[in-house]
Amino acid sequence: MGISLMYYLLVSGGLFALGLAGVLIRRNMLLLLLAVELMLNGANVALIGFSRHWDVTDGQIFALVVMVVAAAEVVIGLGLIVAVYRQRIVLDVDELDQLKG
Amino acid sequence: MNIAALPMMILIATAVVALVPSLAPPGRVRHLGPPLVSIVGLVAAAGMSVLLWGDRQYTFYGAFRTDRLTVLMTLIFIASALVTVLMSLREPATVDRRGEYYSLLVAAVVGMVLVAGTGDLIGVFLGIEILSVALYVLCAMEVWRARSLEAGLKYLIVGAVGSALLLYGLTFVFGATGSVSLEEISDIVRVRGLGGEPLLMGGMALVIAGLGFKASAAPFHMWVPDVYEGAPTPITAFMATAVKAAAIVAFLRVFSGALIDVVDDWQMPLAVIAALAIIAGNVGALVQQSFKRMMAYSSIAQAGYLLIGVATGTLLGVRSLLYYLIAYTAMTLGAFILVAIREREVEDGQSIASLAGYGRRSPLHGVVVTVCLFALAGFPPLSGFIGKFMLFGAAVEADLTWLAVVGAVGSAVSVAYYLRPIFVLWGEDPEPGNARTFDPGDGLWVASVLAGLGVVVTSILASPLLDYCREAAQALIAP
Amino acid sequence: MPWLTLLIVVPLAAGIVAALLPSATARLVAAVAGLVTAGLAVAVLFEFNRTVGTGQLTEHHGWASEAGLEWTLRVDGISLWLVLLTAGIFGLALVAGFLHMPARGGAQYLGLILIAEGALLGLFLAGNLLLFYVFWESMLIPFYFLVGMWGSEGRRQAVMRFVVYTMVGSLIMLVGIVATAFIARDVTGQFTFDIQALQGVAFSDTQSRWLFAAFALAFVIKLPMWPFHAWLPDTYRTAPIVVTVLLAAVMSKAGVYGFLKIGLPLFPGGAAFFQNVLVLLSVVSILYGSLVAWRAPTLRLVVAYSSIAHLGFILLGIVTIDGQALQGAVLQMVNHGLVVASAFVIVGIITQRSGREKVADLGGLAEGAPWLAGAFLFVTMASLAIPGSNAFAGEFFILIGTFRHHWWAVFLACLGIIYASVYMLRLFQRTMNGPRGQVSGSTVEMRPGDFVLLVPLVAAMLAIALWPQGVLRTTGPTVDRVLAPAQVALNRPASQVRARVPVNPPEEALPLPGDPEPTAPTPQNTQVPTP
Amino acid sequence: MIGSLAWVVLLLPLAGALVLGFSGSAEPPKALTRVAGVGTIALSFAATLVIFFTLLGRDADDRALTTTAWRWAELGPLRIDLALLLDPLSVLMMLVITGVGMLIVAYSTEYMNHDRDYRRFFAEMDFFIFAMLLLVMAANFVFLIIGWALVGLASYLLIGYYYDRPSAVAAAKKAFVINVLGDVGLVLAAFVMAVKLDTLDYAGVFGLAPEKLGHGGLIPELIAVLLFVGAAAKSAQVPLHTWLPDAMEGPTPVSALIHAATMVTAGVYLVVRCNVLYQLAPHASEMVAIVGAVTLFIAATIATVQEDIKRVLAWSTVSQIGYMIMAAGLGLYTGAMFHFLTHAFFKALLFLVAGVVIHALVGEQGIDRMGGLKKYLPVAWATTLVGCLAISGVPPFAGFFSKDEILARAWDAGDLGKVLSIVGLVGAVLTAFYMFRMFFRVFHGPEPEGGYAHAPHPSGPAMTLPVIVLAVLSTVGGLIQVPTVNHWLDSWLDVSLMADPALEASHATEWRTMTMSVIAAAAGIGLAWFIFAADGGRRRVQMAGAMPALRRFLLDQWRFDPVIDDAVVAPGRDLGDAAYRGFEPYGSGGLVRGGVGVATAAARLVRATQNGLVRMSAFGLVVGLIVVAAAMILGR
Repeated sequence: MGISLMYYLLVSGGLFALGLAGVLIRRNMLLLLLAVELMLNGANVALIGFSRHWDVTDGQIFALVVMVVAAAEVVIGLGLIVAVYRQRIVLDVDELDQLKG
Repeated sequence: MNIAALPMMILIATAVVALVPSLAPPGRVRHLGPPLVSIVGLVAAAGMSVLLWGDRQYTFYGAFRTDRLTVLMTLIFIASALVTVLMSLREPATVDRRGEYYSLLVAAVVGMVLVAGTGDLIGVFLGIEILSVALYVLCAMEVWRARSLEAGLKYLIVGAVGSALLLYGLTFVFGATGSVSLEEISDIVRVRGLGGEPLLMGGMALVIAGLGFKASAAPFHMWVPDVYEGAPTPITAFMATAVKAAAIVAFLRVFSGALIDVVDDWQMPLAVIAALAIIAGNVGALVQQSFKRMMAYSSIAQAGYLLIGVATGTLLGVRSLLYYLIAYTAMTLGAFILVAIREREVEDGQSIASLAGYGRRSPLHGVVVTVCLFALAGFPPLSGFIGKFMLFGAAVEADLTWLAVVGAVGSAVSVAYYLRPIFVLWGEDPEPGNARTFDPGDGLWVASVLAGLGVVVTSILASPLLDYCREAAQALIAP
Repeated sequence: MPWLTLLIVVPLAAGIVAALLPSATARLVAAVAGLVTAGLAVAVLFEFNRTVGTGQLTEHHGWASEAGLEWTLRVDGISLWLVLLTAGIFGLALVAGFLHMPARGGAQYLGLILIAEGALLGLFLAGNLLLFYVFWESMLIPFYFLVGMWGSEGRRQAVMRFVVYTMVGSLIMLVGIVATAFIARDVTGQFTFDIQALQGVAFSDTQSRWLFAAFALAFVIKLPMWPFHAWLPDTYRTAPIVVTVLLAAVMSKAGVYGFLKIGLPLFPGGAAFFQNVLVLLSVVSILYGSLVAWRAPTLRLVVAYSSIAHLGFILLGIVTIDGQALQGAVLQMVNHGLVVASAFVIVGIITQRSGREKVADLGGLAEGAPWLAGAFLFVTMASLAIPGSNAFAGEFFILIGTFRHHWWAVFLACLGIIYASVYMLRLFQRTMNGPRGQVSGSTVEMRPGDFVLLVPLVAAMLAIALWPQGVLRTTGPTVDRVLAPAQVALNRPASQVRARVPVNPPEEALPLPGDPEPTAPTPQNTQVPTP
Repeated sequence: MIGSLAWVVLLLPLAGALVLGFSGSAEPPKALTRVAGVGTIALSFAATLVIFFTLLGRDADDRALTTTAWRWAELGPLRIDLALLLDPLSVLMMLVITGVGMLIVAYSTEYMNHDRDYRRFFAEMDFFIFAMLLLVMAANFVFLIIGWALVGLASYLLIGYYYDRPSAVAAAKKAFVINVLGDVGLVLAAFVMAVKLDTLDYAGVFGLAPEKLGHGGLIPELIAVLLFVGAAAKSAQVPLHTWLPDAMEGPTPVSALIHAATMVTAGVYLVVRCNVLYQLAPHASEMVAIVGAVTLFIAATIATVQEDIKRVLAWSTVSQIGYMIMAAGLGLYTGAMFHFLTHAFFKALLFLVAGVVIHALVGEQGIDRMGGLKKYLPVAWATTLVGCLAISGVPPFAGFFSKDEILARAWDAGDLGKVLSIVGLVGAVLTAFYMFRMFFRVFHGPEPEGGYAHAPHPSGPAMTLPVIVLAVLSTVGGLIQVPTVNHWLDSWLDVSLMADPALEASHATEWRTMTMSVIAAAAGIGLAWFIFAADGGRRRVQMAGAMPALRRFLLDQWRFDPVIDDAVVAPGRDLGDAAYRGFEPYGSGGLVRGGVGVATAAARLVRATQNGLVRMSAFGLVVGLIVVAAAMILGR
C-alpha cells in the first residue's frame, strides 16, 4: 500500500480549488483556460486515487477520457481566443460585455 | 456490438458524411449536400430507434444501454435537430462552412444519445462533453459577428468550469461507491445504505451543480441569456431544447436511475434549484425587450419546471417530466422559429417591437407562435398545461406542495411576458420600417408547421403519449 | 342526442370555421351558430328533469385520462340556467355582430366570440375538476384577443392586468385541484377528478380550509370581489362594448358558479370557516361598488362598478349558506346577466353614437330619444332592483335567507340598495334629463337593430319578474344538495338541511368501532406506485 | 266573479298605460289619448263600484276574499302567490283611488292640454293608478312592496314630468331615493316576518303573529318600527318628509292625485292594514303616534309662511297625514281611514282649485302675485271656501267629523292620547290659520302691483266639473260617520281591523272636543281674517318684519334639508369620492401596482447580476454549489 487516499484527495482538492479560484479572479483568457485545465486535472488525480483505493481500473479509464476531452476543449478554446484576438485584439475576458442584461 | 447502438452509429456516420459534400466545388451539391445528408441520417436514426422500442438491450459491454427511455430521448433529440436543420438552411452562420456546421450539429446529437443511453459515469461525462464541445463551436460559428464569438467564448469558459464541477462530482460518486457502472452504483448504494455518506453527498452536490449548469437552472443560469442571445438562432433553439433535454436525461440517469435510494439526500437541493430557476427565469424575462433574450429567460424557468419532475424522484414525476419535455421542445422551437424569421427579414428582428402586426401579415407563423406561447404559459388545453399540471401533481404527491405553489405563481407571472409578444403580434399595427427585406426561406415554413403540429398533437394525443412516457419512466426506475 | 357535447362543440367548431372565412360568410355562419347554440340550450331545458338534484344528461369520454382529464359533462339545476343565459346572451352578441361588424378582422372577431361561448358553456357543464379548469383558463384566450385586438386606448395594460390577475388566482386553483385529488385519494382510495365522485370526501379541517382558500381566491378574482377588482374597470372600459357585455353578463358568473359547483359541495368545512370573511367581503363589495359607482365619471364605469355591487349580492346569497338565499343567488345570477347586459347595451348605444364617455358631457337626451329613454328607464329600474323587477325577486330572496343568519349584513346591504337608487338615477338623469348637453337626443335614438338586442332582454326580465318560480322550481333540488354539506358543517338545525349529505367513502366501507386495525386502503386506479 | 273583476280593476289602468306608452313615437290624436287615459280608469271605477256593492250586499263575515293568479315563488316553506285581496279596507281604498283618480285624470285632459308629451302624462297617470291599486289590493307583503315601489316610480316619473327643468329632476330624484329608503324599511320588515313566520301572506302573518311573536316583544316591535320606516317615507313623516314639498314640481293634477289624495296616504293604509302587528307592539305604536303628532305640528307651522300656493297645500298635506298617522298609532284605525277619506276629497279639491287658479294665471304659483281673484273666478272662490272650511274642521263639512273623531277618541286613549289630542287641537288652529291665510290672500285683498298681465280666465267644464263634484263630496262626505248618530265606517271596516281596540269616546268627550275644535277653527280663521283680510291686507305688510328669526326658521323648513344633507348625503358622497379618487388608483390598483413593482424590482435585480462578465457566471456556479450543499444538508 503506497500513498493513502487522503493525500490524493488533498492534492486533487488543492488543484481543483486553485483552478476554481483562478477562474474567479483571472481576467486573461489564456489563464482562464489554464485554470480550467487545473480543475480537470485535479479531478484526474482524484480519479486515479479512487481507482487505486477500490483497486479497479475504471477510474484510470475515466482519467484517460478526461484527458482527451480536456485536450479537445483547449483546442476549441484556443481557436476561439485567437478569433477574438484577431477581431478585437483583446485578451481580457471582461471586455466581452456586449451580451448582458 | 449489437444492434442496440445502431442509431448512434448511424449518427456518427452521418456526422462524418456530412463533411464530404464540402469537397465538391461551389454549387448545389456543396450547398444542399450537408443538410440533405443530415436529414437523411437523422431520419434513418430515428427510424432505427423506433424499431428498438422495447426492453433494455446492452452493448459495449454494458457501457451503452438502449431502453425505452433512450429511444424516447433519442427521438426528442433528433426531432429538435431536424427542425434545427430546417431552420438553418439559410442561416448566415452556415455560409461557406455548411459541412462543418451540420456535421457538428449531428455530432452534438451523438453526444446526447450517448448521455441518454449511457451505462456508466464515463458515458455521462463523455456525452456531455461531446455535445458541449460541438456547441462551443456552433455558437461561435459566425466568427465575423462579435456577439456570436463572444457567446461561444463565454460558453466555452463557463461551460468548461461546469464540466469540471460535473467531473469532480462524478469522481466523488465513483470514489464513494467504487464503481462507474450506474447499475452497480445503484446496487451498492442500496446494499451499503450510503444515505448521508459525506463523500457521496459532496459528489451529488457537485453533479447537481454541473448538470444544473448544463440544464441552465438557477443560480447556474447566468451564461444562458448571453449565450442564447449571441448564438445563431437555430443553435439557440437547439440548445434550449435538445441540450436541456440531454442535461435532464443525465439527471434522470444519475439520480432517478442510479441514486434513487438516497433520494432524501438529493431531493431538497434539486427542488431548491428548480424553484430558483422558476423564479429567476420568470422574473428576468419580465423586463426584456428582445424576444430572443426573453425566450432565453423563459427556458431557464422551464428548466425549473422540468427539474420538478426530477426532484420528486417518483415514477409519476419522471413520466410527467418526459411528457413535458416533449411538449416543451415543440413549443420552444416554435417560438425560436419566429425569431429566426424576423431577424432575417428585418434589421431589428430579435426585438419584441419588430413583431408589431406580424400576425396579420403572416397568419401562419403568427398562429403557430401564438399557440406555442400560450402553451408555454400553460394555458389549457394545450400540452404545456397538461405537462405542468402533471408536474404539479407529482410535486404534491411527493410532499413538495410548496414547489407546486412556486411553480403556479411563477406561471402566473410568466403570463405577463408570454402575452406581450402575442399582443404585439396581433394588437398593434405594423411599423412601416418593419417591411421584409430578406427572404427567410422555405425551410422555416416547414419548421414552423412542424412545431405547431407538435404542440397540437401533443395536446390532443396526450393520452397515448403519456402511455409511452410511463413506459420510458418505468424503464428508468424499474430494474 | 349528446346535447351537452353539441352545446360546446357547435360554437367552438363554428368559431374556428368562421375565423377562416371571408367576413360576409363568417357573419352568417356566426349568427346561425349562435342561434343554433341557443336552440340547443333550450332543448336541454326541455330534456331537463327538474325533480332531480344531481347532474344529469351525463356524458363521459376519456381524453387525457392518464392525467385524470376526462370529458365529463353534466347539467344540474344551477348550470342549466347559466347555460341558457350564456347561449342567450352570446346569441344576441352574435346577432349584434351580424348587424354591425367591426371593420377590421370581423370574421376573427366573431370567431373568437364563438370560441369564448364554447369555453364558457364548457365551464358550466364540466363535471370533472380538470375539465373545469381547462375551460376556466381557455376562455381567457378569446377574451384576451377580443379586448387586445378590438379594444380602445389603453387596452394593452388592461388585458395584461386582466389575464395576469386572473392567472394568479387560477394557477393557485390548479394546485388546489391537484392537491384535492391526491388528498382525496388518501381518504377514499380512489384517484379521480370527477366532481361528483369527490363530493363528501372527509377532508380534515385544515385540508378543507386550505383547499377552499385556494379555490376561493380564483373565484373572487374572477367575480371580482373587492379588493380583487383592480382588473375590472380598465377591462370593461377598453373592451369593445359587446365584449364588455359578455364579460359582465356571462364571464363574471364563472366565479360565482365555482363557489356553487366546487367551493360549497366539496369543501364544506372550508366554506364554514371562511363564511364570515366572505360575508364581510360581499358586503364591502356591495357598499364599495355602490359608492364608487356614484362618483365614477364615465357611463361605462358607473355600470362596471355597479356590477361589482350586484355581484356582491350574489356572493352574499351564496356564502350565507341558506336555502332561500341560495335560490335567490341563482336567480340573481340570471337576472344580473340580463340587467347588466342591457345596461351595457344602452351605455354602448349612447357612448358610441354620441362619441362622449363622460356623464357630464351628456344631458337631456330624452327629448330626442323617447324610446331610448324608456328603455334606459326600464333598465335603470331593473338595475336598482326596484320591487317588481326581476332583480328585486333575486335580491329579496337573497336577503331573506341572509337575514336568518347575518342580520347585520342585511342592514349594510340595504344601504347598498339605497345607494343603487342614487347612482343609477344619477346616471339616468344626468344623461337623459336636465338641460341638453353637447349632443342632441335624436342622434342616439334607438334604431331597429337595437330593438333586436333589447327586446329579448327586456322580455326575459319581465318574464322572470312575473314568474320567478319558473326558474326557482328547477333550481330547488340542486340548491338543496349543494348546500347540505356546508349546512351540516355549520351545525345548522336539521330542519334547514333538506338534502342527504353525501359520504365518501360510503359509510359501510369505513371500519366500525371495535373492528380490527384498519388496513390502509389499497389504491385503485392509481397511476403512482411508489418507486 | 268579483275575484276576476278585481283583476279587471287592476289591469285596466295598466292596459291604458301600455297602450298609451307604446302607441308609436308620433303623438296620437288627443281625443284618443283622453279616451284611453280616462276611459280605462272610469271603467275601473265602475268595476270597483260593482265590487263594492256586491260586498255591501253580503254578510259582514263574508266580505273578504283572495284571488290567486299563480304561484309567484316557492322557497322551501315560504310560498308567495301573485294574489289579490278584496276586503272592506282595500275596497274603500280602491274606491278613492279610482274615483278621485278618475276625476283628477278627467280634469287633466284640459289642464294639460297645452303641454307637450300629452300622451306620456296620461300613460304615467294610468300607470300610477295601476300601481296604487296593486298596493292596496295585494294579498301579501311582497306585492304590497311591489306596489309600494311602483307608485314611487310613478311618482318619480310624474314629479320629473318636466324633465328638462333641473329643479324638477332633482325633486324627482329626492322623492325616489327617500322612497327607496322606505322600501328598504318594508323589505326588512318582510325579512323579519319571513324568517320568523315563514309566510308573507296577510292572512298568514296576521293569523300567526299573535301566537308566535307574542305581545310587546322585541320582534313585533322591530317589525312595526321597520314597517313604519316605510310608511313614514311614503307618507312624508318627519324626518322623511322633505321630499313632498319639493314634489310640487310636478304638474298640479299629479300633486292632487299622488301627493295629496292617494299615494302619500299609503303609509296610513299600511299601519291600518297591519293593525294586528301594531297592536302587538305598543311601544312602536306610541312612537308612530308621536311621530304623527310632531309631523302635524311642524308641517302646520311651516305652512303658515309659505308663499307658493302649492307648497302651502303640500305642507298642509304633510300635516293632515300627521293626523292620520297619529290616529293610527293610537289605535284609532277607523278614525285614520275616515280622515284619509275626507282628506282625499278636500285636499284633491284644494289642489284642483289651485290648479284652476294657476291655469287662470298662466302658470303663476306665488300667492303674493295673486289677490282679489274672487271676481274673476267665482266658482273657484266658492269651492276653495268649501275646501278650506272642510280642512279647518268647521261643521258640517267633511273634515270636521273626521278630525273630531280622531281628537275625541284620542282624548280617551290614555295619557299619551290626551297630550296628542291637545297637539292636534293646536294643529287645528294653525290649519285654519294657514288655509284662510291662503284663501284671503288669493281671492280677497288687493290685486298684485301692476295688476294681471292677462285677465284671469275661468276654466272649461272638464276642469270645473271635477272640482264641483269634489266640493260636494267635501261637504257631505263626513256624514257617513257622525258621532252618536251612525257608525257606518266602523262597521264596514270591522272585518279588516282584526285587532281594532274599538276605542269609543264618551259622550262628554265628544261634546267637549267638538266645541274645542270649533273654537280652534274659529280662532284660526279669525286670526287669518284679522291679519290678511280685515283691513285690505295692510296689516300683513306691517307685520311682515315681525319675529324674523322664527320666520327665517320656518322658511328654512326647520332646517331639515341642510342637516340631512350634511349628516347623511355628504358622508356617502365624500366616501364615494375618497374611494374613487383615493382607493381605486392606490388601494386596489395599488395591489396590482405593488405586485408589478415587486416583480419589476426583482427583474431589475436579476438583470443587475447579469452583467455579462464571465466571472459572474463562474461566481454563480460557486454560489449555486453552496446553495445546493446547504439545501442538501438542511433538507435531510
